[in-house]
Amino acid sequence: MYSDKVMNEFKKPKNMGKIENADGIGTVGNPVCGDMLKVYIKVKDNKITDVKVETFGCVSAIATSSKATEMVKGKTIEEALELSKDEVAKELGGLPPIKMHCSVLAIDGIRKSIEDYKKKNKKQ
Amino acid sequence: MYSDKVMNEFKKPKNMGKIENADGIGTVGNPVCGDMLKVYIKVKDNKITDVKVETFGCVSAIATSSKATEMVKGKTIEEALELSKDEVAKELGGLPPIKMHCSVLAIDGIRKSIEDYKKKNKKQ
Amino acid sequence: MEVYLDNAATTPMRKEVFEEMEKYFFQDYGNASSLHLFGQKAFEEKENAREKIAKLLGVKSKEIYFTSGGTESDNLALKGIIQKSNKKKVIVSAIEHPAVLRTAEFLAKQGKKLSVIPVNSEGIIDLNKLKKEIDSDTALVSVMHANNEIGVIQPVKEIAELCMEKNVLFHSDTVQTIGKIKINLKETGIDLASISAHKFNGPKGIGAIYIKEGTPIEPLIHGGGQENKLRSGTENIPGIIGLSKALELSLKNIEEEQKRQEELRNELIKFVLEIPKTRINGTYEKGKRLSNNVNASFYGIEGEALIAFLNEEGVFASTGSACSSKSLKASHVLLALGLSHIWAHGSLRLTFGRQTTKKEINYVKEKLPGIVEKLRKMSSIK
Amino acid sequence: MEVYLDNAATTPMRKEVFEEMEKYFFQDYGNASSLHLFGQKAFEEKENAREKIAKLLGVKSKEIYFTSGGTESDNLALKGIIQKSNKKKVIVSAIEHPAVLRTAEFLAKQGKKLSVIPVNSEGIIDLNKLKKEIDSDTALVSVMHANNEIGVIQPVKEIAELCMEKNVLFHSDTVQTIGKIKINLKETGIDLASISAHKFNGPKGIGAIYIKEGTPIEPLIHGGGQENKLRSGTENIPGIIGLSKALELSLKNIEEEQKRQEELRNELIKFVLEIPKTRINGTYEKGKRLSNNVNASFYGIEGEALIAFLNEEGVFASTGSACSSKSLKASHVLLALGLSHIWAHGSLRLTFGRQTTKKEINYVKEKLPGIVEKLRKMSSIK
Ligand SMILES: Cc1ncc(COP(=O)(O)O)c(C=O)c1O
Ligand SMILES: Cc1ncc(COP(=O)(O)O)c(C=O)c1O
Repeated sequence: MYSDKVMNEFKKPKNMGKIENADGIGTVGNPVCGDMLKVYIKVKDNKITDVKVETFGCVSAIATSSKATEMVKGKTIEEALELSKDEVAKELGGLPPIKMHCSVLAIDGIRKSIEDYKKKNKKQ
Repeated sequence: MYSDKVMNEFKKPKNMGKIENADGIGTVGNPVCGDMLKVYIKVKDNKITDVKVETFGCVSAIATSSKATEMVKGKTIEEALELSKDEVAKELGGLPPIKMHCSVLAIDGIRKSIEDYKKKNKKQ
Repeated sequence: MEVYLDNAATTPMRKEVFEEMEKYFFQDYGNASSLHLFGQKAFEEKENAREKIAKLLGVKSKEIYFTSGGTESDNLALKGIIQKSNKKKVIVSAIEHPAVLRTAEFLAKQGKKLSVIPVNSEGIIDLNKLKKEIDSDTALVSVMHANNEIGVIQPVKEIAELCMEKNVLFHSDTVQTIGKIKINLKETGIDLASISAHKFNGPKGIGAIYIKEGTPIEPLIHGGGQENKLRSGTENIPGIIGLSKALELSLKNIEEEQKRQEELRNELIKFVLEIPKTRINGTYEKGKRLSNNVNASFYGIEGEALIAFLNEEGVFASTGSACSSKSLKASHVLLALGLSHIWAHGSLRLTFGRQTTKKEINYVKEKLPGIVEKLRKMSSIK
Repeated sequence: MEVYLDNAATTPMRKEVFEEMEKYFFQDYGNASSLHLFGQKAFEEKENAREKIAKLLGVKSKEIYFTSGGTESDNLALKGIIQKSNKKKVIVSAIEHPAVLRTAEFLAKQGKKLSVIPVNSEGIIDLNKLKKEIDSDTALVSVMHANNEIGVIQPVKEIAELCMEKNVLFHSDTVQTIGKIKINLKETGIDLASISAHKFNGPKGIGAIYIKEGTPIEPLIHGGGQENKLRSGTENIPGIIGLSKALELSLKNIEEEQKRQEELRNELIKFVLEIPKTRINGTYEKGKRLSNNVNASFYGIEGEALIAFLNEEGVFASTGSACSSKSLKASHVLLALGLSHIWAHGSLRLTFGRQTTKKEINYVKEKLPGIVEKLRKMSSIK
């Protein structure tokens, strides 16, 4: 079902865990559907210097969490917001159609964490 | 489907053919159903001295034609009329339920030939 | 000598097919729905088989669905289409296999409309009648490709065109042709086609159905949603592998093999016709009959008795005689050709396979006339 | 190490079963409906197999009908009974296999009435609710014998009594129990029972259904009238032979084997429960659960990820998690027990077979905790 790239990413996922003093946090998904992600980012000079993710979810959710966070690390906020689910899926050698919603989830998590960061920044 | 006895009787059927100057002839069955029998008898002193049968029909029809004619040969008219389909079937080691009508046919053919004999005799 | 000439009923499986299937019994035995390695292997092999079959038939992978055999495929086609249609009428030919006829009759009993189209004395469907019968309430036309008793091939392309014109779905029972004739299903224009593996040296208990993409159809068997939700049940992987291998092998040198059988057939037909009061049932005009089918009737003889004597000589054949079946009704196919009951009861079907040799046919020629004579001698019908 | 613990999904075929089947592929390949020697042999072997199966299950030969598998048998039971009944209602349990549930839902869509009976947190059906639901319009109750996900065994005898009292037919999906538990079908009082060979080391693509003599039922698959007119289609003789052999072998030393597996199961359950935030789904009270089934949930873990990591270690298991299926809905069985979605998504099913060893279970014990820990560490749900 899954490509080798997905399986390799899944087997050794990167950026798993949480950041204690995150600048932004994004929670997406719903345990009813079997997927829930929490993305933590550290931002410095408009750049994502660190990103971590906690994932409750399937192979696909874990693999895309890992890959998507890898892809935004070091990027500017604007660049990170431009990352699309297709890009992530492509990097992973494709995802089964039924699992496409998982790659949306990772992207959504990152966006939400950026939103959260922006909101917090405005307040200050 | 058929017992060995049926098959043996079928393979070497007795009394097949016609009697040229038969004392009685009985035709039964219908080509629509795939079975048609013609029984010929010779009668002397109230005894069936010879019997022959022509059979258009299946394995079961041929086997019962052979067996039933064997069973009435040499019998008196009255004895012959008493022969039942179960007796014939029994002698053949049983017949498949679906084929029981074939043994009725042979019996019916013999009875009809006797009727014919009686009718002809009355006239004379 | 043992001569098996009942290949239209079923065929021996090929060794190569068996060898291909073997490991799926013990080694790669996974359930194709399972996520682990064993399941994924099974899934892939199944999809490879589907792709192979699709390619051989000129259609898309996703247009092939596995079933348990020809009968199930026929049932699925008729019931599944009518279920999803808002039209009520089904049209079938008079010489369909019971898998289609009984199903159509069942639908009629359920309140659907059924129309049965006659065939001519050669066994070819009356296209004009068919055309007239297709009305705005017609959901489906089902006409078999080649008949199982007489081997006569129907003009499916013309029927497909007619159905297309009238915007009606067309199912064809291709059980007797797929694996025996080269067919590009796409090109024929058929919407649904039934396949049965054991008819072309594949395993029993596995079949398939081609359903043109986008055809609305309700499953016959509901459940776990296998086969793209159309046919539930744990997939019979060894069977699927066997079906695809058998089809591949059958089509490999198909033209040659067809020609070889056709020669045997023509020779045997010629021989049989030399026996007095004998007829061949169904046309044997070139291209209009399966190359493996001889169906003859011998006047005044009952078919079951004939095949029983042949059986004693080691020749295994079949008959459309009622006495051979549990129904006690003479072959509906032969009656549809216009045969009288006597002729219909006296039929003999000899169907060849890849393993059939000229020597075997010579053996039949040696034995048959004597048996016919013997039975005629006994018969009350001269 | 490769450890196959998905025996509820399917099992490897036994060598002895295969050996018994082999000759029917090439040698005795006849069509059981053919009149000649080849056909008659096939016919006899088929009837011998049927008799053997009937004897093993304590019923009459003519009460056993061959089908293509458990799913077909379930469909036949529900659709066939309702078709012939003048009553409109079908009652099923909430934890039935999709082969029953989807079929029942289809019937509901067709205008029949459907009532779904809940189970308690242990997975046992609510008999009072069932009793209340049976009314004068009820044609059939269908409650499975043992559940495929959690292995919980339903009180079929009591249900049968209830149905008898109320004069309603009772079908039980015995796919997970026949071949695993000694059952005398006559004594249980079940009217219809589904059987699938590949669940007890027999071949795929063959099953059977027990139907009590005299039960009015319409065929699901119409055609040539095989199987005493109830199930048409050329009989899958190798499959039938395989089914009967597999059943015979399975029941040979069944009590011993059950006891052996039960010990492994209890040991594994005990081990799993020592992992924090873990539960066993469904009762494991003695006699109320299949001896080959462990179904555990690990809080905060998604099942597909769990079995994927187990797969990497060579352990082949399954999950009721939605993410493992194409439906994206969590296991209806686990939800019916009252589990929250988080618990339901975190389920792991390990099902043993005859080939399962203590060594294999020890291997699982070695690998499982580490994987659970790893996934929990990653998880957003703590
Ligand atoms: C034309 C035709 N249709 C359908 C079938 C049914 O196929 P199966 O026996 O594989 O179910 C057969 C053979 O029996 C056949 O010859
Ligand atoms: C309880 C139960 N019923 C029915 C089935 C369906 O059986 P099959 O896959 O053989 O059609 C299964 C297995 O998939 C099952 O576990």
